[in-house]
Amino acid sequence: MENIAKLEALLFFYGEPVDMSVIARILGITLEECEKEVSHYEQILSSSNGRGLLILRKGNSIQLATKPELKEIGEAIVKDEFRESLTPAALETLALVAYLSPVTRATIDYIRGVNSSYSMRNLSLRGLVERGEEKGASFRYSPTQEFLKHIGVQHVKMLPEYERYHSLLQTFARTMEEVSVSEHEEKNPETPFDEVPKEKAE
Amino acid sequence: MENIAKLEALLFFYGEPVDMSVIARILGITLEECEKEVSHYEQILSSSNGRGLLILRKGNSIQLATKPELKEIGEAIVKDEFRESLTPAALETLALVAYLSPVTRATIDYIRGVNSSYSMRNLSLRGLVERGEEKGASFRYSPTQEFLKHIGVQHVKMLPEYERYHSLLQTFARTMEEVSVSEHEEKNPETPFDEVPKEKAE
Amino acid sequence: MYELKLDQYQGPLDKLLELIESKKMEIGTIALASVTADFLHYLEGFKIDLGIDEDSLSEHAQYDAPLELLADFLVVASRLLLIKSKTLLPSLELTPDEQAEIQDLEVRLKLYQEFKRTQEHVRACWSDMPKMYTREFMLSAQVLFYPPSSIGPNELLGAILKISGALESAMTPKVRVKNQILNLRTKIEEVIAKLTNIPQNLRALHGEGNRTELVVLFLAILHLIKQQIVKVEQVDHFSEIMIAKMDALKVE
Repeated sequence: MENIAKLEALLFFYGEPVDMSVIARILGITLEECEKEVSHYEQILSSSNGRGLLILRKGNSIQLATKPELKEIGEAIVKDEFRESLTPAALETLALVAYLSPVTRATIDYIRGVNSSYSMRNLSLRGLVERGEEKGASFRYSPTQEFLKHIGVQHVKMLPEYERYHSLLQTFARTMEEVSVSEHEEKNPETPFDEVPKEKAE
Repeated sequence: MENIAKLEALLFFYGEPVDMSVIARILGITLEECEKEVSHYEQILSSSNGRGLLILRKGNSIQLATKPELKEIGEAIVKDEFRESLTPAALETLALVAYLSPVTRATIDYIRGVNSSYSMRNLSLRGLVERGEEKGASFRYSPTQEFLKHIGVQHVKMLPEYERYHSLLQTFARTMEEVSVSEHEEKNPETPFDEVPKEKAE
Repeated sequence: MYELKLDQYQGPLDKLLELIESKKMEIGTIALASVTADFLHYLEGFKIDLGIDEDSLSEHAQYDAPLELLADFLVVASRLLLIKSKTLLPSLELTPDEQAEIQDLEVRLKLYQEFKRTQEHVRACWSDMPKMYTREFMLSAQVLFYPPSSIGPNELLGAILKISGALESAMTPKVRVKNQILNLRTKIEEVIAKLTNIPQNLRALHGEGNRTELVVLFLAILHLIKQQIVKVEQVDHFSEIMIAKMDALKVE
């Protein structure tokens, strides 16, 4: 059996997102070989109209999912159980988490100008955002695979104008420092700029 | 998208054996066309060393499964997943199930503030918790006898400071039920299709 | 239920942006000054809109979150008030802190305006039903007994203690709202004190209408503070909520 068959079996069996290093270990290959194998598999899946699956990516984890073009197949099976509608506050918070992840609640609060604890908790309960690593005393939030499944993209980076918005906050943070508002803001727990999200965390 | 892609997506997601007539209905084709499509797919899967899956037939039902030659992949991942001690998220979930049992996943989610479906499924597969009676649309979970025996406790009531924390957490859970989070929590999360994401990253 | 209700409301920046955009103005001091009255007018409607009624304040769920939201609005309102005062009274001296606050509001509003586009993007992609479906975790695995290596009753209790601790701290009374309201009151007192200390400058006002407007703004805020904001204290989650009106303002 080829490695690609093993990869397929593994992803199918596991179901949940699985870390690339775990895949490499189980298949007995190096991380580089693994990444190559995954890219190859991804390529096969996406290039063929005869395949119904694709690879969802989040950070170093991957997961198999059905293609968004086939959403009516899933809908025919699940009916309304997975329905998730968004209120304006939930949408606002979720959009910021998606574009800025990993991001602290303080940053979200700062941009929205309101306390987002309820919205964040609600999204977290619904499995649309999740808490990741701790940054100092606060957690950093990211969108989940469930979010990707609802919007039908394989990776948050494929959201429209992702790069622009992802880097926008840092530009603003620098501007803020230049106008030296930071001194004033330091007393204020709302200020998020000591913890601007970094690309490398993705 | 070709019918074969739809078939693949359906079988992948459905999980359980599914009757040929159901497949035909969802794909919007006749039973004969469906049988032809399935045979074709079956042929593709079994003839290639690059595919890790096969079709299992039982009467008129079919199911997608990993190839028997790749059995060790499944075993390796099970070992990998369960060899480790519990993640903080899983331990938290297990402790809440123990101190609140029998308890619904919605209550656990609410207390933890995150979606616990992945942790709960993990604990179930490890034989540490089990589903009991239904409460409304959702199941109630308890620790397994085997687990209690393993930690040397005959009954949950013999857990340290059981009374105190059992009532404290119950009071909290009840307060929240009154505030009534959202109708979202009431939907049945326990179908075979349940795969609301997890707080794995924690 | 209040939580669901809260979700339907616009935040202060969102409201402010809407007001400015409805006047087709660019974000800046002039625009902010020109929408101050509208913003405060919107704020005045809060009590009715959110159903905060002193008779129902004993119902925890009825007022808690809206009060939080109101506090966020008041922060913005206090800054607008500064901007408006400065526009009407150019000779009014602002402290460096106050200058910074005004600048901060502008910058944040611009930031908010930028990021509002992300909502449109996500809304455009979003579908209530998922577009993709995945398999359940280890759907075909057999349930066996795999106990974790080291676990006992004490580990379970340890986890429970951690959760209980987190719950307790999540329920400690929120002093933030109270502080913000007190800060705002101080700010208004300061501005009014400045006005009365420099009576000669009042004549420098551009016109009667403007002066009236300024007075109306202060009155609106004072009214809001006296009539609608109450001091809220709660010792812990399950105790009774103590409510007391704030002391009458010394100014006026």
